[in-house]
Amino acid sequence: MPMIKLIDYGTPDAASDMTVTLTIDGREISVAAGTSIMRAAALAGTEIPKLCATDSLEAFGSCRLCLVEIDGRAGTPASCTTPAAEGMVVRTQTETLKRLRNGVMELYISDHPLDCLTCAANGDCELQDMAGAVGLREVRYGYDGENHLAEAKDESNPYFTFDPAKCIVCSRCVRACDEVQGTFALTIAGRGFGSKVSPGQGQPFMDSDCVSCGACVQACPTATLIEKSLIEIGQPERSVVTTCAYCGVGCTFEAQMRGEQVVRMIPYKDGKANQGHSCVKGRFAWGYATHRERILNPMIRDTITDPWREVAWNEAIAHTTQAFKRIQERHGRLAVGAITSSRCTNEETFLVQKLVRAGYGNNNVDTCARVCHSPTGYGLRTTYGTSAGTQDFISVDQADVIVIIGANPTDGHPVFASRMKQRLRAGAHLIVIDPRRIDLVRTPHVEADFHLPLRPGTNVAVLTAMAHVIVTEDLANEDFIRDRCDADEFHDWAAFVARPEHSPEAIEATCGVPAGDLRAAGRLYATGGNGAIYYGLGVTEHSQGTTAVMAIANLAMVTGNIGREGVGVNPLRGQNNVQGACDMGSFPHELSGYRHISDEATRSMFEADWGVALDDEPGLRIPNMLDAAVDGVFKALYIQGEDILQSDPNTHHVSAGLAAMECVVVQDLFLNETANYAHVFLPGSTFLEKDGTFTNAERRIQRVRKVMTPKNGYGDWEITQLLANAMGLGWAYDHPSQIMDEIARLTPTFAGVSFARLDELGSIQWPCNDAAPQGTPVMHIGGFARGKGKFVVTEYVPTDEKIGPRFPLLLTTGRILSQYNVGAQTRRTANVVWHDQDVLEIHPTDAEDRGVREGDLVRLNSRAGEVALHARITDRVAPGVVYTTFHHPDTQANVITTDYSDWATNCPEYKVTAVQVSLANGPTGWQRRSGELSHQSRRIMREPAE
Amino acid sequence: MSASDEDHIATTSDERLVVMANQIARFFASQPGDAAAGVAKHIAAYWDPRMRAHIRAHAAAGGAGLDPIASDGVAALTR
Amino acid sequence: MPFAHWNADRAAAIVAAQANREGALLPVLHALDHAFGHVPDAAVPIIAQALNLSRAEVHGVISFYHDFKTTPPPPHVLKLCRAEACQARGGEAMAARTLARLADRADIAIEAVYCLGLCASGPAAMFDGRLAARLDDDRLTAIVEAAG
Amino acid sequence: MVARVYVPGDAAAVAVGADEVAAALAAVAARLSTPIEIIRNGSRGMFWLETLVEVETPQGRIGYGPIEAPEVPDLVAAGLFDGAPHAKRVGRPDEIPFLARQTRLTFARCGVIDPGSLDDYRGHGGLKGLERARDLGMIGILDEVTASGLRGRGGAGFPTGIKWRTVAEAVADRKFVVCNADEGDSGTFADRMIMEGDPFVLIEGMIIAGLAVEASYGYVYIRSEYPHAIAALERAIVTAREAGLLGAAFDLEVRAGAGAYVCGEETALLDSLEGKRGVVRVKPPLPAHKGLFGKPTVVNNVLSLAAIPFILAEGAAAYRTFGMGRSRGTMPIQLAGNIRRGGLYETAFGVTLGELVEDIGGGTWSGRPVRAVQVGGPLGAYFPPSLFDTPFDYEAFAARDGLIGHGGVVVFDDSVDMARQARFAMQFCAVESCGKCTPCRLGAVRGTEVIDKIITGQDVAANLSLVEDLCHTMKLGSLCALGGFTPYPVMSAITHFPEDFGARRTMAAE
Repeated sequence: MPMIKLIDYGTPDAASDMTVTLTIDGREISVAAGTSIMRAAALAGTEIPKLCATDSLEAFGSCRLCLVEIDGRAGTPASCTTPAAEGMVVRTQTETLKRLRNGVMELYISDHPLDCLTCAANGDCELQDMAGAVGLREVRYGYDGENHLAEAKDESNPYFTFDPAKCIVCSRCVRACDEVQGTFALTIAGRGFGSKVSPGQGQPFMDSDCVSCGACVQACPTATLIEKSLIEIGQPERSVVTTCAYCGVGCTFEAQMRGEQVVRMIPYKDGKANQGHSCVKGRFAWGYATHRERILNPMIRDTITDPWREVAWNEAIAHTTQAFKRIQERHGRLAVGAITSSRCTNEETFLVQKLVRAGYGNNNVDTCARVCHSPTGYGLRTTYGTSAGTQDFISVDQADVIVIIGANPTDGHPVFASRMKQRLRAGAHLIVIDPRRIDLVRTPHVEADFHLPLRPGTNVAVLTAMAHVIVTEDLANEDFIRDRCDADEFHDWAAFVARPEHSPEAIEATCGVPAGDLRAAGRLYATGGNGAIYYGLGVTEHSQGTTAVMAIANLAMVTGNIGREGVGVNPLRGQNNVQGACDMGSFPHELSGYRHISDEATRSMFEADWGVALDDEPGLRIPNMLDAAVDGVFKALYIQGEDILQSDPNTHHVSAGLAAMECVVVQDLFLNETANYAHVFLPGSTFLEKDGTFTNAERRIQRVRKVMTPKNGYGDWEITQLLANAMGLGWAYDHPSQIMDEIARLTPTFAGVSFARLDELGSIQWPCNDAAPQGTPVMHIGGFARGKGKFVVTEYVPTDEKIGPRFPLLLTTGRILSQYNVGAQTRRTANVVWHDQDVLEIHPTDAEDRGVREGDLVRLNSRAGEVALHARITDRVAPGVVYTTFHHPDTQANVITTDYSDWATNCPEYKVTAVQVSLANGPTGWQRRSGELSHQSRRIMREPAE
Repeated sequence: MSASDEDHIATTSDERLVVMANQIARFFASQPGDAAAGVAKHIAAYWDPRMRAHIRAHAAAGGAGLDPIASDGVAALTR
Repeated sequence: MPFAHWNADRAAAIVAAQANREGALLPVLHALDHAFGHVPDAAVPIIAQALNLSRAEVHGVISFYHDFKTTPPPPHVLKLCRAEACQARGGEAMAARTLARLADRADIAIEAVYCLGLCASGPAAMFDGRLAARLDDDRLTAIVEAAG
Repeated sequence: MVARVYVPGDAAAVAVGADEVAAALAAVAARLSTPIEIIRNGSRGMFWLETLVEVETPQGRIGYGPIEAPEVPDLVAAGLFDGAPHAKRVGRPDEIPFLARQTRLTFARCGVIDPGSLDDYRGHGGLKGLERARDLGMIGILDEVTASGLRGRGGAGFPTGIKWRTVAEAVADRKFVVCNADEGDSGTFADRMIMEGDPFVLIEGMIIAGLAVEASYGYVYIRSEYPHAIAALERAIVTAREAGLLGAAFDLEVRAGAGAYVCGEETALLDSLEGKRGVVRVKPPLPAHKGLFGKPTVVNNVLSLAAIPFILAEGAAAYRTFGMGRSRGTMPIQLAGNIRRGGLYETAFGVTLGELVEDIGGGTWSGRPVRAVQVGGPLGAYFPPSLFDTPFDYEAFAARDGLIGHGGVVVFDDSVDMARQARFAMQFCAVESCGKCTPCRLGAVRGTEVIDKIITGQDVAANLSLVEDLCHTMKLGSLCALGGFTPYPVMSAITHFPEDFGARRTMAAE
């Protein structure tokens, strides 16, 4: 596997249907109108020298290396900024140009260190390449003139260095930060010869607004901004394209390797989800894969108070299998189950549910999507017929009004947020519906038209009020409704939303949002052109999560904002493979492709393929498993790649459930919090160590490619296969591609998917079958998957979790950019420098009432439990609302959350908990005990070496 | 695991099932058509047999706490 | 004109008064400079917040323009025109002598300016905002001395 | 009868004591209980006569100059208020040959009227152009301006009519008219004079431009080194708004620069107006298509816009009668530097450089021989007297590796060291470079260093050749005129004055 080499065309693709034909160095080429001469030349195979141009950024025209001569035109225009024109005759190599380019390079090198041989970028430096390309042989200015060689390095960022002595002031970093990432953390300060790249106000990177997305490093043509890992390890020798294992955006990366060592992860320009962009997690936070705390050997223990004992794989597998068999013999077939992972591949997930259904003989399988997007599946399936978002990410480029509800894209889905910001800067309108003032409400060059800071738990009321405005002000898209939706259901719904009690004026008191804003937001969404709704867990993680999803679906239908580019209903998935885990039949009631287990035809197809009879009854969902465990009837659980103790609500209840089981098997990279209650620990593999596929939030199936040997010995799919075969299932998968073939065979929406096809197309958005051989970027074009779109009446039913004298504040939770989920991975990287603890955001008024000052340790308690954490006083949250993240096990926000859940799916109500805040003098009893338990559970007895 | 110094929720599984059934009932109550049938269909599709057995048993024992529509829905369960 | 001491609240009010203009940054910076005689680093976050710009952008702009200083100016500022028309009338020699003569005057900042538009009446200068042309050493000294 | 006395409020007059003169006049008149009205007019542009005091008499306005405040009591005693004879009496200003020989179209009112009085402006033919423009309508205006042959007076000489038509044809929700009043070239002051002496002509020109392209708003970007001009124009805008000339349909505001020569480049100016670093943009897109805030924008120099009212009032034909070749109309030329009669000289294109310097300007102020003349500001070439036959015309100057730029003519006597001037050109470029493009950002500093080596006699031949290569790189490679034209003064100095570049030293060494 050599290094992948992508052509840099110098300027972005010009989107035009018209073509022009020009001649470059005697060769004729036809290109889209608006294409730069530089890009046209690159398309024709001629590389014009360049330094400030790169095809991820708009042409800038500053380096002056790419000048060309054009017949009939005076001077030497820059090829990057001059569009190709019909009949143009361009020369890229003439004596004048050679002299000119030589002159420019001579100037560059007169202010550049002459340390190529010891420079980390040696061999991968565009300045070096260009000096060669123009044939520079001598710098006649000498090296004693004014220069920048004594400028100090900035090593403040943990992942990259900034060495201004090597800077050629091409502004690529600044432009990348502005155009691609949209943070505007960098500038050129000063002017003329004194111009220099400056983070923030001339500060170190870490003191600036930099979010460490890596776009500047990616854009830098020299060693000025360069990964510390590259400096340490040296230039890579091979590279492999793979998919990030963090969030639901699904960025494609080129893993650049030196031997078995990752040198760096480079965002892949041809990646459809990220288009060459990245965030601090995917780009830099992969060091957990080799973290010293990673567990590489299987371990078992008899009780959870024992230390762990390292064992061989065969012993661990046999031990587990015996325990499960014993438990099923003693407590019945239904006493065991499994949890699939939204972080593992589709193939791995598919195998776990297959193990449960075919091996354990029940349907007790669930996935962590239960606790995040299960309402999305239910709600969108009910209304539209498909349990998935309707658009691809790039669709946002066509959106005119963007509505964000209960999502914080700049933290949760940063790479997509950057794309969204590009569109917002280009003029799209923005409505943010969120209790907290997320960054997108107002961030440089982006400002929401409306921020509706609703009281947590009132999404449905707000969405219905917006629908009321649309229906009562005659803003409904009648043509769309007539052609595409069920008329009776529409009329029932329209009559429902039109009732006076759903008017913004009536709802105002409930949701706390001024009626005028509700009306204006409803009008804007209905009349502002293409309206696209993006939502996250702030919609789903409520007792009315499913109702809210359906309310969103209603809004999109009533305005006709569905079935084309630029519109749609877009769930932003939390983890890398939430969509995939759901698709793969991880839910206890359905097989892959969202087909109910009771459906005879589907079941029999699986039975025939697998050669076993399947239970036709739905199995247990995660909370039900825990309830059943507490009841003493559910005894063994195989958990692949999840940390339910930390991630699931009402930690006390989770721990009680786990503690009640006889055999808890945790398969993970690290001894996580759930493993404190485990009897078997199976070391898992990272995404770098296995083949497979992830499916991102836009239904895009992408390849995960093995770049190194699994340090634990097996990919996760192999471990599941070992367990299955110990159960006597006789599986014989040699490669995950065979698993995908099986999925395709058994799942109509995946019928056209195979590894070969993925390699060929790069990625595929399901459905992919004979009807859509290239996949389906945008769904419901021309008609809904279910036929007619279904309007659903969305009565607002307030949660039973209510504030009162004891718990007068509402806690809502979220995530932060640098950390991921329970932090298992990110906490084991340098990302902790950005967020080393979870803090409680509290409004100044509420803080003052309680005598809380910035940074104080406070006690946060609810009916469910209490934790202590530090306070941050901010008006990002409204009075009466507090907010925290759940990335750190020592603060365990989920000790606080309750076991209230969505009516339809049991998705927990993480986002609304009545709490009280008071000053604390130390950690709570629970925090102390769980800390002790974790400590105890990290004891490992190693076999003496033979 | 003891948590005696903390006042956290301690509901039994049956209590939870009643809460869940009532939540489902409150949704279907607002829908056009037969609410009880909707409840029954939903529970049949998503609850495992043991949970269904428990709620039926609870209903049979007087159905303490069950909303009328939830009760009707449970009664309409065929399995 | 004496400048006010830096005051964040007053600065915020000055910024707010200009913030709704299109492309407000230069007017904002001029207004701050007018009030405080300089635009300190502490002003940057205030401006950035009000105009919805990043701190880096504001810093980049301040550092680009010669007019904006980040530290308080001395009581007097003498801007000597150093451009060609004044050079042609002995401006450079006069500037050199002036710089030498006033070298120990900490209360006067002497800056180069490139053209004050008085090119037929050089050498020219601006002292504390007032123009002077047809200068020679005596006239320049008189102007500076008059200010104390 | 109240005596009307004119004391210029123009910055160049104020800089030589006009305020003090006005105050002294008021004080003396008060002491004598003579009722006078002092009008702070603009300057006539005869700066050697400033402060030029004029008194209205039955014989017309009689001038006295140059006057300093201490002379005032004497002058008054001698009968200044009646236009009585005095050693400083210069007679009717418009009969002074310097003024009498001019063709003042744009500057017709400058120095004559009260720049603060719209009535005075109207009384001297102001607003006739606007009236006719309103009658002609958009297409008519465009045709008229195109037919006049007016070319941009900022330096590039682009036909104004074509630029306007491009903006007029662009489709957008908003369009702008931007006046480039960032007059940074040393040796130029015409923009400043108009803004201080006849601001309404600029306002009228901008309103007409707005009509022609359907723009709703205009900005005048004035360099901060021109506080008087900023104040004068701001006052005039308020007056025009009160009179209903400006308002809902088209309004104007002044924006001050902040010390950046490069903002005189139109795209850098637009970025500066947008509140950004004044960095040069690439073209395309042209400002006419995508200018201020991304909208189609007319960017014109003060003199171009100030020429418009005449063209509209008197017709294109009246304007294009003047001039030569493709350079039509008049050019307000500014005579500056070491010159006896420095000032504003508006004349038809075609006058030769020699006529301007020797005849009109009267040779050097120092009385020494003229050695070099820099035409067109810091980016213009240095011409030796041997090229004094060059006619003032865009093409004629270009043919001799020069440019007329904004019409500034800076005269140097024989004490000038042309190597120092070449070095200054590079240094100025280094000081004022925006820093975007490499040839300018790095080249200007290296150029200064290399010329320093030449001045100190190091490897003169090799370094001269390096300067020549560098100038090639800067000229062809720079993004804008700052870096691109800096080679003009440098190479013209080397070409025309080789003896100042170590040639003597080299010969002495031989």
